[in-house]
Amino acid sequence: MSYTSDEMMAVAAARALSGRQRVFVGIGLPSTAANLARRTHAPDLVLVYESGTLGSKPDRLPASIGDGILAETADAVISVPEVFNYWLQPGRIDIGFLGAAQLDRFGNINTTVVGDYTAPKVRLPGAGGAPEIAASCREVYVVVRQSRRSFVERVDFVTSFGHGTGRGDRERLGLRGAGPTLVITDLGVFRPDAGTAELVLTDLHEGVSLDDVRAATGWDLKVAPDLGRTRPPTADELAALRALKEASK
Amino acid sequence: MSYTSDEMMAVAAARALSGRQRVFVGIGLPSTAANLARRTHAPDLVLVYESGTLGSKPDRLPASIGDGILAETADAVISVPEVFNYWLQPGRIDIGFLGAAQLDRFGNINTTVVGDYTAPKVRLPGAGGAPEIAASCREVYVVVRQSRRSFVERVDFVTSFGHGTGRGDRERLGLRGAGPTLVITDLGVFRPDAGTAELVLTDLHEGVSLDDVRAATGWDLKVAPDLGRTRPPTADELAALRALKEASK
Amino acid sequence: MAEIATLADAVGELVGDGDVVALEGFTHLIPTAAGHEIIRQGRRDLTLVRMTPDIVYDQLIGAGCARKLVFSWGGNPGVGSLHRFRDAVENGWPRALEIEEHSHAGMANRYVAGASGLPFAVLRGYVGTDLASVTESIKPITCPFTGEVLTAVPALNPDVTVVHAQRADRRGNVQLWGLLGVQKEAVLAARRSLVTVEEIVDELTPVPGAVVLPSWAVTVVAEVPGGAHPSYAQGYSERDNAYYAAWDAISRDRDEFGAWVGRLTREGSARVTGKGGER
Amino acid sequence: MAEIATLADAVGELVGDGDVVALEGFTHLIPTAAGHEIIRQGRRDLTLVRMTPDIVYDQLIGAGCARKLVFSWGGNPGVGSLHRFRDAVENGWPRALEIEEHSHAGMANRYVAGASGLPFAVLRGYVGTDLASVTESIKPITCPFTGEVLTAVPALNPDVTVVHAQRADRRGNVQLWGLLGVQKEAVLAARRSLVTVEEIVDELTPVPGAVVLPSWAVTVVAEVPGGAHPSYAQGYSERDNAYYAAWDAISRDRDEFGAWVGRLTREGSARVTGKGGER
Repeated sequence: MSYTSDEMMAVAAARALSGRQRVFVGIGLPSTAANLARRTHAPDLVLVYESGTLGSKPDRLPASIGDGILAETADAVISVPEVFNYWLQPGRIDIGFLGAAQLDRFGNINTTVVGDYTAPKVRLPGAGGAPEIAASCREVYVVVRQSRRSFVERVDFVTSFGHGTGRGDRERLGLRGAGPTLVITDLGVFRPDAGTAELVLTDLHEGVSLDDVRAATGWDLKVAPDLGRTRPPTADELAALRALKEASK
Repeated sequence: MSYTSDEMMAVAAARALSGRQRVFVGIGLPSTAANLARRTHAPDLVLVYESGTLGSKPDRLPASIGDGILAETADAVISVPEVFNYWLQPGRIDIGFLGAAQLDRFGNINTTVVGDYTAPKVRLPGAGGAPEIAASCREVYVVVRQSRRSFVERVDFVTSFGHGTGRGDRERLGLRGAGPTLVITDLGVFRPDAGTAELVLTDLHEGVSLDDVRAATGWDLKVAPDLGRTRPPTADELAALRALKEASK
Repeated sequence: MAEIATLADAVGELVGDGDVVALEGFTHLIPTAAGHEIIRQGRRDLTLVRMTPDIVYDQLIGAGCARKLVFSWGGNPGVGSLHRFRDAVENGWPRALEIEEHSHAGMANRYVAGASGLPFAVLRGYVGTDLASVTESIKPITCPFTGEVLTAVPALNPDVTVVHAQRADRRGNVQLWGLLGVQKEAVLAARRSLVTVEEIVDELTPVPGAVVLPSWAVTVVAEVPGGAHPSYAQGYSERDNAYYAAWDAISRDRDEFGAWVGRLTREGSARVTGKGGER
Repeated sequence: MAEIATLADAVGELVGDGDVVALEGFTHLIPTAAGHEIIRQGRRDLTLVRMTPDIVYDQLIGAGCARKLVFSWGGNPGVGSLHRFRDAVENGWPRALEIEEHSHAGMANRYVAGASGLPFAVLRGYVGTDLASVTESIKPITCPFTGEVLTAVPALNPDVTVVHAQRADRRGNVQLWGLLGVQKEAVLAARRSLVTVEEIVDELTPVPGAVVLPSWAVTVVAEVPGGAHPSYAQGYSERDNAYYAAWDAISRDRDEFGAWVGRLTREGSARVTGKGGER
């Protein structure tokens, strides 16, 4: 069964979630992956959206962070201040699932500007809930389409703090969560090095070469000694993903 | 029609409320008076209870601050943190209607201890919502049975701040509300002096003598030059009060 | 996911000697049955926390379970004093009771800070009162933008919070409605939590004004019909005002109270005898 | 008591040049019709406040109503950029736009502080990010009990907050349900408020999940059926996703946008033309 690299990315990201994990879901790629996981191998995932829903169970992909289906299928609907103060901030959420416009070598995320903040080349939407999601969830997974534009040596603006300039920065700042522990792209999977916290390629998606990844990485990429291969999407995974997307049209 | 001094007190206190005032209602005497006002001349009063009800419209006297009838008849039911933070603290309430175990010459209220705090003669229930009600409402009305035990030169413990040691203390402390502007007892009505903020007798209830009041006041009482007389309860007022009480049995 | 257990097992699992325990409920939905189980199991040296300690706290204090009370209003609502509480504070009987005293606004905000994972909360409170001089956990704090001085109070994070609710489903999601008090905040602020419920149902149908606590925010759920008596559960029971009145006489007298505790611990009966007969 | 008025009268009475104005709504219940009326009435020099400025803020910015934007996420949800917003920030067209940028947690807490009558709020936020260095209204604050350093943000108190709700009764009590966003806090934080509603009814019957804003907490209520379009009002309308998509093309081009503003102000039509035809 043929599939696109975006489909591979969504499936790989979905597989990273399991069991009864509480997932704070960003819109777009993270939402697609989290919903796919819930519809396939992880039906008990608890999806939390910043619009104020705990335990949403949509049967199609929400068109936006505030799609009515998120409220209608939730265990509880709460105010936006409450979702941040009572549920995110105290560390009740296992996984913060985020996208990025730029992601750097140490997992810092930029969704604010390309170029200089006061005279930007491209003004991006901004932070949204991400800075505190990245700070307070036990772990952060990032899902992003990879290119030299998005995978950069150093982000132009730190919207959400990853590992700063290396291992130990989070602890020094008093951040409670572990930060980005997993990055999934359309080419492969990256994890922070245990010693340095630099993102290291740990898995290549089927059909992708190491050169492909290097060409799409804006820094001198390190590769794990035991580099793995992502299993291609199964027919069931693809069918579920396509059904979710179809239902959203 | 004969009536008790408690009934006179309730009627006099009820008459102090009018129109669409928002009243933060303490339980006991204040609640009786506020509900009587709503059932007689002030049907549009907005009653706020610290248990989290806005606009309660009970048809009997609530047995406690958390009587179910307060929730069932309210315009909105909210959490206790919300009632204090969103509704009381910003100054949205016109009148704080409080009781007292001790009240002093400058309208300070004690509901904490008689005697020394660390070795009390009588341990009273404590502050409840009163300190912030007394601080944040635009005005405070106190309703209390008067005796040398309750009307004291200086309270043993300042649970809720009135006028401190005299006019200007509230402003110095940055308190926003005007503090106690009216005290209603079973003997008469008191208001703080415009200059000194000392409580001055401004009205005597029907059938009460000045000597009666002096005998029940723990300080050298000042009397307004134009001392008034409270109108006795009307038949309608008494009927409404007794019906409210009857319905609560 | 909340575990579903019996009340006795739940209290045995969650409440230990020396714990900081909050049984919350603002007149409505007071978890009295759980308090009685704590007495039965003979817990000691508890720090009891509650905005409005009423009869069940009088009972816990009189039975000698508590070494400290953190509170803002302690009385028998609509009746008068808590005599066991007063006996402990005024005479140290059955043991001395340390107190940490706040206002409602302060206590509510302390739970909010606890639920929010913050070490403190800010309010306009206590200004000019003697509470600030007798209670160490009240401090000034300066606004970094305006320079205005406000009041800070520390977060409350009980070891265990116990609340009563109308319903839970079989997965342990909890639903409560009517006067909600500070229960959600007290549960979220606690390290462990027990929710007693009127009934466990297959599905939580929506109810106007209802709040849902997801199963994963609760440690244990126990089905205890009438578990709030003599308080009430809106939609299930009425407040037993005569019980509150009858408690006054029992609690005034150490022997009468002792007999009541004896009946509770030996026979499991929390009944009181008042003008309206046994309740 | 809230006054009941037409939208034009309400905006005329409440929104003045130079005001700080928040039109809140978190995807659901966005008060678009009120935003269009502000454009029609030609307000200038507004400081626009919103957590999630989307199309209606793009329109207000493009029409030259705003001199400053206070926000945390500005985009066309599910579609992409706000091109009028970008043109103002990147190129100063039609005029330079000052920005004050926060995170959602920060903005939400700023409204909470505003609604609570406090000058600031405390959160665990912004740590390690560049936001703290570009935004002056983010400062450290030390817990007076633990010594821990947290983040303070100043209260937001708009001159006017505008929100859309499902219903009001004839006395001006407002009821809204579904995703509630930060609307209650934004209304309570404001000096004046306008609530546009789908309908005015005789009585507000209870609805699960609904919040009621009492009439005395609202300045003006205006009946504007469909006033949230292309956003939605749960129970009344669906989100018009094609409008959001169609807006992308119109907003990319200054002339196309100019023509749209012309139609809005001259003909009163806010329609857009997209793949699905006119909307």
